[in-house]
Amino acid sequence: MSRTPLDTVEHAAATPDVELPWAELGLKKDEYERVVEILGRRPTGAELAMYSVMWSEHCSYKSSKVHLRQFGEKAPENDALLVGIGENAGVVDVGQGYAVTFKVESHNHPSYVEPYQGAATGVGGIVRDIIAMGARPVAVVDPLRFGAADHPDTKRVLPGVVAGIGGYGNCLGLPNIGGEVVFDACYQGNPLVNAGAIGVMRHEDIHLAKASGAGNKVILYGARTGGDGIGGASILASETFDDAKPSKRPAVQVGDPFQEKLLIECTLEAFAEKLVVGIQDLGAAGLSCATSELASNGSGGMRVTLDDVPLRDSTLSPEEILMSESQERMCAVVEPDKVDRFLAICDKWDVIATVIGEVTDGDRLEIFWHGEKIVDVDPRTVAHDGPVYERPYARPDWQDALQADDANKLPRPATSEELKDQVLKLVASPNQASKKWITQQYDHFVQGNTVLAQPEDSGMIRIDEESGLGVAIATDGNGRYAKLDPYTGAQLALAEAYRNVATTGAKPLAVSDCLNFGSPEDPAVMWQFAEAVRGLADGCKQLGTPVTGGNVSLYNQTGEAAIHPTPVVAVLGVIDDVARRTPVAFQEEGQLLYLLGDTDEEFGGSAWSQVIHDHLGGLPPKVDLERERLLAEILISASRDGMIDSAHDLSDGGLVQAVVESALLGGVGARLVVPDGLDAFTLLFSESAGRALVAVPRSEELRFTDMCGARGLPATRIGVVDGDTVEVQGEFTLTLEELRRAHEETIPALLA
Amino acid sequence: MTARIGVVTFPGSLDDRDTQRAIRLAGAEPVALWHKDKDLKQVDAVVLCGGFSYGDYLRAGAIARFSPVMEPLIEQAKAGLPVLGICNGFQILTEAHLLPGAMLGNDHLHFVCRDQKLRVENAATSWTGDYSEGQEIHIPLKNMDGRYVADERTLDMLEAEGRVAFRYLDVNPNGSLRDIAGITNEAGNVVGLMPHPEHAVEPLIGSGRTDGLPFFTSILKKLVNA
Amino acid sequence: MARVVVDVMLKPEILDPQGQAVQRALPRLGFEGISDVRQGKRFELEVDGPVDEAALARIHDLAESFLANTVIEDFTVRVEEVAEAAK
Amino acid sequence: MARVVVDVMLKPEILDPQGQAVQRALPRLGFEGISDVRQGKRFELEVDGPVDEAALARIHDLAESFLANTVIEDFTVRVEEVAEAAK
Ligand SMILES: Nc1ncnc2c1ncn2[C@@H]1O[C@H](COP(=O)(O)OP(=O)(O)O)[C@@H](O)[C@H]1O
Ligand SMILES: [Mg+2]
Repeated sequence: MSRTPLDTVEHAAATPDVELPWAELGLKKDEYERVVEILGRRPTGAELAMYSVMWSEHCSYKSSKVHLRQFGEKAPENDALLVGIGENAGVVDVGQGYAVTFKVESHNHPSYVEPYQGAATGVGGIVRDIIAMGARPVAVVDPLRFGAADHPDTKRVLPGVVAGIGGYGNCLGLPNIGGEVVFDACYQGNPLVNAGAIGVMRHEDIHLAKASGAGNKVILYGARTGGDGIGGASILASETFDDAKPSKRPAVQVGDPFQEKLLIECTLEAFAEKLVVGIQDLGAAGLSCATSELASNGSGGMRVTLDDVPLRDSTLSPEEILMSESQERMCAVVEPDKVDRFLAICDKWDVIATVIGEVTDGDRLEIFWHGEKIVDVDPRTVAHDGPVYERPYARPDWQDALQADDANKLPRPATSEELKDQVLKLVASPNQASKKWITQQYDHFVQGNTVLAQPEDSGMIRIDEESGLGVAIATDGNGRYAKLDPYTGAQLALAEAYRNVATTGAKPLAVSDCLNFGSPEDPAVMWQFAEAVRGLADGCKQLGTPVTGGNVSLYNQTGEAAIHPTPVVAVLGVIDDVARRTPVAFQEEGQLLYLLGDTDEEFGGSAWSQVIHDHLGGLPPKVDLERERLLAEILISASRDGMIDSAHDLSDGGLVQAVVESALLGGVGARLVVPDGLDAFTLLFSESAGRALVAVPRSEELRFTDMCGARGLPATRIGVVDGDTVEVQGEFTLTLEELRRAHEETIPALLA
Repeated sequence: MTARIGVVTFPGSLDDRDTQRAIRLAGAEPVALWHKDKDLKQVDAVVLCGGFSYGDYLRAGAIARFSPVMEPLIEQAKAGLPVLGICNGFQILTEAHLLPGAMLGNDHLHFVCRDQKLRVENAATSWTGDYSEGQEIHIPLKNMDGRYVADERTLDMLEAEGRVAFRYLDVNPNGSLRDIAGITNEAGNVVGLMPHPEHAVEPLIGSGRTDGLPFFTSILKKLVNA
Repeated sequence: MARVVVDVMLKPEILDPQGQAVQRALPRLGFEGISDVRQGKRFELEVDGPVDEAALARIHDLAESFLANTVIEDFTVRVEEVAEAAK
Repeated sequence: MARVVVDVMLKPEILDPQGQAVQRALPRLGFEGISDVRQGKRFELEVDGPVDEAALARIHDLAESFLANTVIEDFTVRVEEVAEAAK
């Protein structure tokens, strides 16, 4: 191949006038000039490759950073937080010497292009973040959003995404214990594929992404490096440095879950033998990210010989190797006398491992190719000193009109017959229907520690067999609420996930999030983003649950049309003994149904307004976080003291949705009586926050109502678990069979 | 004295730790076996556990079947060593021709995870003594390639010899011929099934039932009383 | 270096749900006149050295013992030819 | 009735974990001298009526839009010939 001379550091210094294709690589002119200023010369092609990927929106958070700071600034005092924002994932103390790490990430766009592989590699990426903290991954969750359920493209995207998440997670041996599936036309063309993972470790096993100790070796292990996801670098290779056309570079990354399973096992074995000083997974921006982050977080510099990187495609240029996003790779820093042992462990697991560099005394990251220096940078400038934008934001001019279009004024059912009809429509609507067709494609049982999984309010995993210590996780988000009011919408997402965790009996501890929005260049979107972050940060402060990490996904829009602002919130909780967990299903006839919390007429953004009127307007339900906290305390105490046998949080779809789900799961019905001061319609469909439905054994009724009374939580007796129908006295009766058909046939009919 | 039961870990095995736990809960001693060792460590019985050995690439179980550990295992299984293959383990046993037939992709082309109802058809194998014939149990099922197939002659033979050990009830979750969920070899020492008894050994966890525990107590009794 | 192709197909008597799923989808896609679809596997092996009788015989053994499960699958082995109607 | 075969292979630049797993297993089985293995899909379509240009063109469309995922896969369409070295 005919190649112009290698663009070495020396060559770059000597040829200041050479123009590099910075614009094609996504850099702005001022960003490029900043690189030149930092280096005191023009960058080499390889340096430009690194800066351009590391300074991209995805890696540098340049549009979101100024807002995300609030998560730190407003972080509540919390002794449980062991590692906060900034690392691969946050780490929380859950007691008995255990620590838990968890995080949610997006893989939205790749999943639209190639649903199976996009979703699969999304799972792969988040799991590597968890391993990189030193933890054994123990579960995954998958909050998903798709276009309209009956749109033909949804039939392409959804089955592929679900098969990809299952295909990867199942093969890794990670139980899938929760998530969401939401349909809305606003996600057509921009499906949201968020994936979360949880890992468990002992406190002393926490590992961080940093390279220290001059002389320590940098080991790249896992898959060979191919040309995956390096569109930009290929431009660099072809137009500037290479006369020959570059070979084709895949736009899509293909995952190999088997390889990742081996990575998990060999990494954990290396941790167990204390062989690892620092570790970093290779995700977006591949080696550029891993080397610059490891080096900048440590004490010294780093020298890397790129020729030693095992390749899948021998035609790759050094720029491409640096930018490649090939999956299933990790980078470890290991003391010289432990390298042999580390390599032996990799060999045991048939994992390719290669020393590609070492930690140096200096503070430079130097990268060599064919014996010549092609990168010589201060790694902090690559990893941490990316541009920061104060993007303009403004409340959109349509917001007032949207909020004025009050959903509480929509026509309500006039007769009992109509009410009954609307109940059936609601529970059969794609968003409220059973997601079993989807979730049964996921392994819930593997690892033998699953206490709760779909369709419970939160997933729950036992982490200690002796004591029964466990953790719970729930993810929630409601783009419709957030569209009506992003500040409140974000808090409602937080409140719902928090409530879901507490409903199962676990104490909420910490938060991760995935913030899915449209283009930050649109001031209206930027306002939604700023409001949502402010809402979430304020909410977390008030609830005492710090944000430990998360992910921002911007540019989810087609042309002018952005998705609904969709902050997805994951709340992690802890439970001392999983034997005390509270399930959703009704357990026993005769138990009393109590509605906890206050029910107001709140229909803005509700499922009812969507299903019956195809309407979105007004204000979302009010948030009262003190009430949420009180409700959570009651739910946790009641579970610990055996006062309730089942519980279900109330959210979209309102009370009727919760009753139907609990009844269908338990195989036993309910008789409801509309309490004084409420009408049947509001009781059944309102989406007031801060509420839950609980089933109380008669023997516990007094104790339970006394507790609620003493602590000031409204508890209204609304009926009894009974029979094989759901009956609302004086209104209608629906058999469980009718309800089951309505609830369970929708999704298979649309997608199978 | 208790029995020592080996659990083989192949690359991609997932349920090795769970299976060891089930063995422990039954009162036996689990022994970890490594696929690269041609050594069964003189265990009294072996479980080939679930998972995706070698990613289930090529065919489920096809690559694992050639692992070094399989050499002594095949030899000793033919000589009477009790071997239980669960899910991927069952697939490996058919690929190794220790059990007849083959496993193919589920007829609906999806992974399926459910709490599955089964009937115990043969309570006389090394692994089913603690069940009674005809007993109905619930065991979690989770797989992509669970469709049992064999030619008619083989199926007739299995039926005639009472070698269909477990049959799916209510729902055939994968298109298995004659609703077969598990089979045994002629001698009754080698048993394979798709559902996962090791995930039904503790109340609260997994399916929340303990219908799978008798697999492990059966073999323990058999070995200790032998 | 030469390429040997091993094609592996399910035996005719074995149900092929993947092939069926494809076939069932055809009318929806506006394709008529295809009476059966079967889906199998194709392996492309890059062989070092000449592909003589002996090499083919060895690959035949490989296919029989490994690439195909002859309980359910048939296979063929052939040296790669230029496709008739390439893309 | 004639048979048309559509071969679908991952594009060369796309990772093929299955093929790799097969290749890595070969030495253990005692097979040397195979430097690369790729695994793809083979579809056998039984076509009613003559397989003329038009029919092939339609099958080409079918392959492009349905049988292959052209984001990651290439395909070829050909009328079935007798294999060179049949089983
Ligand atoms: N994509 C998914 N993956 C895993 N679990 C899911 C998914 N979608 C929904 N679920 C589960 O289904 C159940 C019902 O979901 P949802 O109605 O969103 O719950 P809630 O309204 O309580 O947040 C929950 O247990 C949830 O975790
Ligand atoms: Mg809920």
